[in-house]
Amino acid sequence: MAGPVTRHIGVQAAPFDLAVEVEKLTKGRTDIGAVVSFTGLCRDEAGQLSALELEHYPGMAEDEMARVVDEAEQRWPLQAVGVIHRFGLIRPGEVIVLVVTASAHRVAAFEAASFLMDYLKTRAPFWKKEHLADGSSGSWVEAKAHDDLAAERWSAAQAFSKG
Amino acid sequence: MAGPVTRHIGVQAAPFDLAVEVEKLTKGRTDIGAVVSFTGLCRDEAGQLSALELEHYPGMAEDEMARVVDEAEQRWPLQAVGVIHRFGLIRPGEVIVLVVTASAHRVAAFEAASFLMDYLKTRAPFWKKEHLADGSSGSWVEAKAHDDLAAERWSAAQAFSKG
Amino acid sequence: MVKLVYFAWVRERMGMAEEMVELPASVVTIADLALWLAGRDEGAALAFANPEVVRAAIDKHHVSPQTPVKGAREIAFFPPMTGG
Amino acid sequence: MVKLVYFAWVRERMGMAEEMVELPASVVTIADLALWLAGRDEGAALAFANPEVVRAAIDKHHVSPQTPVKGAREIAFFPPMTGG
Repeated sequence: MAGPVTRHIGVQAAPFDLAVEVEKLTKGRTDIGAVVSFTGLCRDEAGQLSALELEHYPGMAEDEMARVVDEAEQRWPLQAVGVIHRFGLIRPGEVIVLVVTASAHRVAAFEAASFLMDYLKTRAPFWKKEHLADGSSGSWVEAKAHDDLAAERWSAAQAFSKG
Repeated sequence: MAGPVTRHIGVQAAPFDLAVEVEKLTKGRTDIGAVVSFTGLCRDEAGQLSALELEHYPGMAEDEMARVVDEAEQRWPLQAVGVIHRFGLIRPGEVIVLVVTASAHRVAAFEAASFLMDYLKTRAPFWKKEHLADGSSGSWVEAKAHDDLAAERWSAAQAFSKG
Repeated sequence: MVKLVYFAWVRERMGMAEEMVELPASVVTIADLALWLAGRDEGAALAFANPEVVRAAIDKHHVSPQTPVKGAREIAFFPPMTGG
Repeated sequence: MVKLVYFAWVRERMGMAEEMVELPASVVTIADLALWLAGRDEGAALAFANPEVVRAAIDKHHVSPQTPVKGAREIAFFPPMTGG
């Protein structure tokens, strides 16, 4: 690999721009072959949802995201990694989270991006509360068992590869 | 799913802009939860490469890309799909190929994007010739066995799921 | 004194975002602390009604219920995370 | 008459991008056609030196060597693809 991995980790209320974030990580480089991005957006749940309110644990959110990125860098030959997670009130159609991975080869970029999202979902201290279109404050979004399973498959993969 | 899948397939000499292409597929929608993009770029191979020349089979390239997208749409609940492949002379750091997938959920978006890239590599009629930094015309890039294997795992997955 | 911080519905049920407490000697682990907090009032009892659901962090690192609290400066309790 | 088109190193070795040919009755499949072309000249012999490496398409659909050529309007020969 040519030098250290470029990384950007952000926890912010403001929206982000996909193109700007990808540019930050890849501009001027000629050794990157593959860039994968994942953007998570707020859905309106067939019109029922007016917004999501994202609460986070300041300090731990950044730390935990850095630890997840560390782990991805250890597992895959990455050249650049960006992770941004928003907090505050987010409307349907707006972005919530962004993961960008860059590598010489596509499989590393795809796997690392998928891993980062699975781990962010289960380890980064963020919580979603629903605000409903009828003006009422809905409930806290419940964690999904399939998200835990998605994260666990990476542990199984590691155990297997070490086996 | 809310109506037909938005799709954009392009075979072009001109570069493309990631943000513009994602915007085309997702603008004004509030039912999309996940967007995955894959961008393939020309690497300089540690300074040895001055450009890649991409030859394609006009007509068949578009048709085959459409068939690959059809297959992805049958396998995953996608809301939007974009695939653009460039031809002609492409310099290190420039984009070659773009895949964008949008879905309500992240796993479908990730898997479909990965599938599309594996299939484009082995089925879309494009060929890369190297132009070397020393001014000589290098050789045609050889197909990689691991690309065939990457594409074949999706057939195995299908056979398995059909039981 | 240790700082306790609460998030999401744990915060709502506790009725506060944070507090400073002096832990009794009987509280050795995170599980002990959750049990002790649950005994304080109705809101806390509700927050820890299913203690196995509530997650914890010590000094901004995830920990298990069996982790000792000794030496902690900040202990957080929160529901399973739903970001991403 | 059928149109034959060549790409990448198959095109370079054939010395042309396309041609119109009248196929003899002995040419039934894609494999027969490759063998027939290989016998024409040195460049073609080189292009089809390892016939199992050369891929083919009939009317812009991938086909196997065993596919009959009857009814084809356009037959393409090319190396394994390296796009993406």
